Amino acid sequence: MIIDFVNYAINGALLGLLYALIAMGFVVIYRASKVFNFAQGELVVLGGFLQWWMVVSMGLPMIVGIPLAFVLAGVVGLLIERIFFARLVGESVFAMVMVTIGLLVLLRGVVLVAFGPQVRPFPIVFPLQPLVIGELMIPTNLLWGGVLTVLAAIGLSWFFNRTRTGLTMTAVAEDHQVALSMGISVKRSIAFAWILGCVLSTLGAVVFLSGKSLNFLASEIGFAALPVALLAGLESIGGLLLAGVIVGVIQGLATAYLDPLVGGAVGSVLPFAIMLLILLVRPTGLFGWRTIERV
Amino acid sequence: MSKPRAPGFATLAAAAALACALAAPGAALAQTSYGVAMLSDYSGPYADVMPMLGRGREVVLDWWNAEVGAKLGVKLNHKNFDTRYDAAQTASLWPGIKSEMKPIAVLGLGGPDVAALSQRLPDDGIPLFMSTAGYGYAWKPDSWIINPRPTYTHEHAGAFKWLKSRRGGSQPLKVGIISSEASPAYVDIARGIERYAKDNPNEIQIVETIFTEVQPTDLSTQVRRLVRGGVEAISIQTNTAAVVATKRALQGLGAKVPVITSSHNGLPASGKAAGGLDQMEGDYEVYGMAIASDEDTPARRFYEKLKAGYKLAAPWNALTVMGMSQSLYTVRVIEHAIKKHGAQNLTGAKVRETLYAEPVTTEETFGMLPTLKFTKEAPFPIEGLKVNIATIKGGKYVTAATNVDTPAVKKW
Amino acid sequence: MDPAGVFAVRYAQDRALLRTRKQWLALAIFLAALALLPLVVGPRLIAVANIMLISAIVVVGLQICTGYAGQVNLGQAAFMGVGAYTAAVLAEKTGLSFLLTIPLSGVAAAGFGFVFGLSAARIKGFYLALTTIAAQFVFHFAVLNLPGSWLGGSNGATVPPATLFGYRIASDTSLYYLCLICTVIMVCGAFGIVRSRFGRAFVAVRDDDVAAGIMGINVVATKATAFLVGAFYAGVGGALWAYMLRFVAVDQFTLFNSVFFIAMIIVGGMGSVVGALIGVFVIRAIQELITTLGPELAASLPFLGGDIVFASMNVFLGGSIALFLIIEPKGLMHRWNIVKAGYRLWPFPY
Amino acid sequence: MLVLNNVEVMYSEVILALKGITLAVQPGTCVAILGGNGAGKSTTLKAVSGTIESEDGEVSGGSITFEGERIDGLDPAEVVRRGLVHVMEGRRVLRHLTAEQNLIVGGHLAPGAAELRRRLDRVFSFIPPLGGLRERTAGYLSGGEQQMLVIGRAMMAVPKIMLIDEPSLGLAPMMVQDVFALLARLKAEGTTLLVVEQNSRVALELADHGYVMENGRVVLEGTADELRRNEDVREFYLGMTAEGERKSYREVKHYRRRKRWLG
Repeated sequence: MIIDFVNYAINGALLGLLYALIAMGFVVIYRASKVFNFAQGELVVLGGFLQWWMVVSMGLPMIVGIPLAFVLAGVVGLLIERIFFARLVGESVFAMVMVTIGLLVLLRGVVLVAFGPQVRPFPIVFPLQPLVIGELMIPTNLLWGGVLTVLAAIGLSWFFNRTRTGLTMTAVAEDHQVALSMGISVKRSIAFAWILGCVLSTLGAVVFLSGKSLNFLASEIGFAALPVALLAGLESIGGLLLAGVIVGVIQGLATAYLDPLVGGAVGSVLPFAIMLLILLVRPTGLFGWRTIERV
Repeated sequence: MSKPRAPGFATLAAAAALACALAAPGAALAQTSYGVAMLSDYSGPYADVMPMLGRGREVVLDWWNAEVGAKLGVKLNHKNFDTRYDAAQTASLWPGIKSEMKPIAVLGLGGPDVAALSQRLPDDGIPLFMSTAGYGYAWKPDSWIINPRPTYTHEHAGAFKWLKSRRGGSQPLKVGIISSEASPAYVDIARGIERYAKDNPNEIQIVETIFTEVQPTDLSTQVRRLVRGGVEAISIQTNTAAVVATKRALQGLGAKVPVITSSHNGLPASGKAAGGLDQMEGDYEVYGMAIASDEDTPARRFYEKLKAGYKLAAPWNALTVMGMSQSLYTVRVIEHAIKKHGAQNLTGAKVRETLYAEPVTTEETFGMLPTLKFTKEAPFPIEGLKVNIATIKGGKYVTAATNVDTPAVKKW
Repeated sequence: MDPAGVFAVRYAQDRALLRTRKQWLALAIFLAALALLPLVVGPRLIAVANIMLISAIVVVGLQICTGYAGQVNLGQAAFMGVGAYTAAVLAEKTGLSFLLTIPLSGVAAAGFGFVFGLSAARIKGFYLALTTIAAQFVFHFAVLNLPGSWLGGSNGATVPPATLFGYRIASDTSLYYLCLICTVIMVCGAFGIVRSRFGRAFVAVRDDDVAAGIMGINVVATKATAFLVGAFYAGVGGALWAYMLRFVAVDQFTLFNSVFFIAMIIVGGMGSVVGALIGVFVIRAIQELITTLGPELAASLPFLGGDIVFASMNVFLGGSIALFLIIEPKGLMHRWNIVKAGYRLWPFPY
Repeated sequence: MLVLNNVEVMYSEVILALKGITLAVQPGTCVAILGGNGAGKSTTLKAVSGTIESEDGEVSGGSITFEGERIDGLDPAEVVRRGLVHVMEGRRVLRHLTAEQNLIVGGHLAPGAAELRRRLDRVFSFIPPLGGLRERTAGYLSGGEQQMLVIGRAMMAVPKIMLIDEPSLGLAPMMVQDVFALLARLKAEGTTLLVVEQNSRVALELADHGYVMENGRVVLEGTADELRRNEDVREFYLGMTAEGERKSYREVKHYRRRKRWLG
């Protein structure tokens, strides 16, 4: 049925936008420090648990608890920078990336100790009732998520390309020394990037988990969002939207039409296959910065 | 310049330190005491259920030592080994477990234990007693891995049959499956049900098998496809996250289709994750063990007894029942072996032989398990298989049916 | 740095790994100690040693690919899986001897790794590193969805024990010797590779691939070779793994395992074969200590509850990896070299 | 006034790169530091701007004062705030940003958006070629354009003194003329300049005063005229004999070898 096809495509696109939102966390940190954060999925889980803690465990009303969780997430970002990255200024990017791998193991443990391995209910932030337009049925959390993603992308694009603070962050990523010579505080920039990354992950957790359940395994979304980040190119925030939609639609259609044929989860590997193919054609993604080599 | 000489000493020194640390435990065994090793996962993916399951296991062993073993002159020493649900960890622990405890039985937890030990147990002569249902891949004759429950496929086939008879009519029951490729075990369960549907077209018809992630984002389109296809039940044997996501999709669609879960993602656990037991109204959980509902049953009374007399701290739920029943049928088999071969010189092989020689009756397990008649054809009893079904009625967790026959399922 | 009074008078001497008689003696003692280990320690430690030896092969391969050639590789566990499945299928279906299946498994994994390495022709930097994650997903999907008769699908594959002249290599001690011999061969090979033309090309490409290209090094071929070599090691490790467990399933080779392999080279030190061995030893030892001490701790500190104790172990492990990076970013090997140099020079500062 | 008094710089706590440099820059003038590769010219600038920290170096002796206050050991950001901006060697534009974005980064400390806009307009009117390049990606500009851009970027901070490292490096002779013409106008406008240059001829045309460095020390100083007239400088930095002829390469090399000894 053609209407189904449209529905799968729309829902796929919205799912892709959720991936784009998660991937935005990667991009923000990358754009400000050239560090690819492998622990992004764990940050999503942490953001989710902070909200669970505030709203379900502490019993705060959502209107208070969720903003509070965002503040806490920002504090976590700051702590990560202070504890790990502040000491690594001047070390190679490679070392910093390796730290994020250590962080992945560490954060998983922290979540287990602080919140336990139990499956927890996540607050119902968006109405459970899907939006029904004729035959089309659109999940509300993804719809709102899509809107939030687009808004966040516009906001961050503007921030990075137009505002002084955003541009100085880019300057830090490009060249620590030049940034220093112009009086930019490298540490503050990187701290801000991590705070932003943590807050975005928490936002991603709201959309991802609203009304569902949560435990540490939810971190897998970090890797699911990876093809979107790479497809867009690691620097492009606007590009994430398009890449998200491409990946999401293909995944949505594959899950609907290919999975039953094959009898397996084609939808989950296809994004990686597309990513590989596109990277072979355009090595820095669709919108990533081409490397300008200086010899 | 790297010089291999250097780490040599470092390695040796550290190895010595490690050796000291590892050699500490393991007191001399009394003549009439035997070891029962328990493989646990306190820091891996099942860390959330382990405290309940683990307490259930331990307390039953304590109870047996005090009330049964004392009379027989046998004490069963038990000890937990944390495998992190990781085959590599189990493999590295195993030789130490063997030499340290000289176990006559091992209580296993899941797939990685099976993977790491299935080829070794026959050589070592130690049976591995599981608490989970069986898998297609472990369905081999002459096994040293024992399941007290049939395969997950058997259990759900029993539920399908029961649902069909309640519905009446001769049309096959339309079933949807939600599974995941995250673990091969999940895939195995789905393949088993598909095979059963193929062999029994009059019993069930599978509308679709949906593969999703361990933490699904949104299942509304997939579930709508199932609902449109006219499903009468949705079988989910992966995890609670999938159950919650499916329930949300069903609620969004306003569709009332019962979800059938298993012991590890059952109604109380899924209800808790969904924000309340009432969320699971009309859904089912199915397995071949006692249901941990509020009704007064022999199993419940046994639990209360252990709670009062043996400091059983775990709550009355399916996971505690899983741990308790696992220990119970294991100690009963050992008990039979002692009665048959005497308290001295008991071995794992003798325990295993007794398992096939003498059934463990449901009375012996306080109704926690049905009467188990093992044969060498399969790692689980293939005759007289019964399952119990629980549901949520008026927001309350109640038993819907007990001793439901499971149909014959062909090996897949 | 050499001890005082030792000078290289020939080129061969300067290139030699072991320069003094003492060093030869120490190595011989070390190898002899390894060979006699099963006579001294209990079976538990032998099993731990087996896993360490297998990890050592896999991680030395990763060290060549990541530490020497600078190609971050998050697919090492998948490459190991390819090796394990190859060994399983060859041993079960063709009955080939392990003497053949182990190298063939390495070759199969190397082929799989080479495919990902080839994408270096176009993809650079992090993009290349991240495509190796795709290897993990492709492997997982392929095993589960290829016809079950090929690789066993969700059933996994059983492996007959390795046999040599009718002797079953199934006990932990016999497996230990198999693993030990393979590890010694592979580690010697690694020293050979990193000191060869290839090794120098790896380092050049790692440090500056543009400059390396200008110097006439075929950068793409070098990167692809690095993946090929790394994956070959993983494949050999995987084959040994298959012979040890005698049952392989797709969930034994996860992305998280790959992360841990990287953690091992981080802790040991990047760009050093011995560092890789130290990293394997330290991390595996910590893991085993945790597993051993965990139940004891939980028993002696009941107020904490078992779940807290065990979960804290993850924090401890992750924290120590992160700490290593902050305090000792060059790895344990670096610290050792400093200590060693200090010892030789003592009491002079330099 | 910027004063360096007997400054020593140590890298990685072992390599002594500056062995006691003393120099002064009067407000409104241009001072040139001349010398060969590895003489310590760039290190001197980095020590002043504080960026030496990021290369694991430190000012290990002496003092640097600006307008009477110590600035050695200060955070680079604080140094910029006090009105010293460092234009690094090698035209380090932010390659992936546009020319205008590069300028905005340079003016990030401007109080308020209006002030930033005003500064932008000033740069565009001061360096007209940049006006046409606003939206161009900086990495793809020509060498001369990039050099203009980094000078413009430094102007965005409205510095009292600009430290410029090798502005002529790798530029075509025509472009060198343009860049130095721009610096001359900057100086005329009142910005103090401290220029490090290997191209002594152009540098001394612009400078009022000059220092010659060798091996981490100042070996010669004087007004630009004095230096231009100095035999040694003519021979070895301007490459001419007293008669105004070029010396042969061999002779220069010979002298260099002799000169090392002096340092």
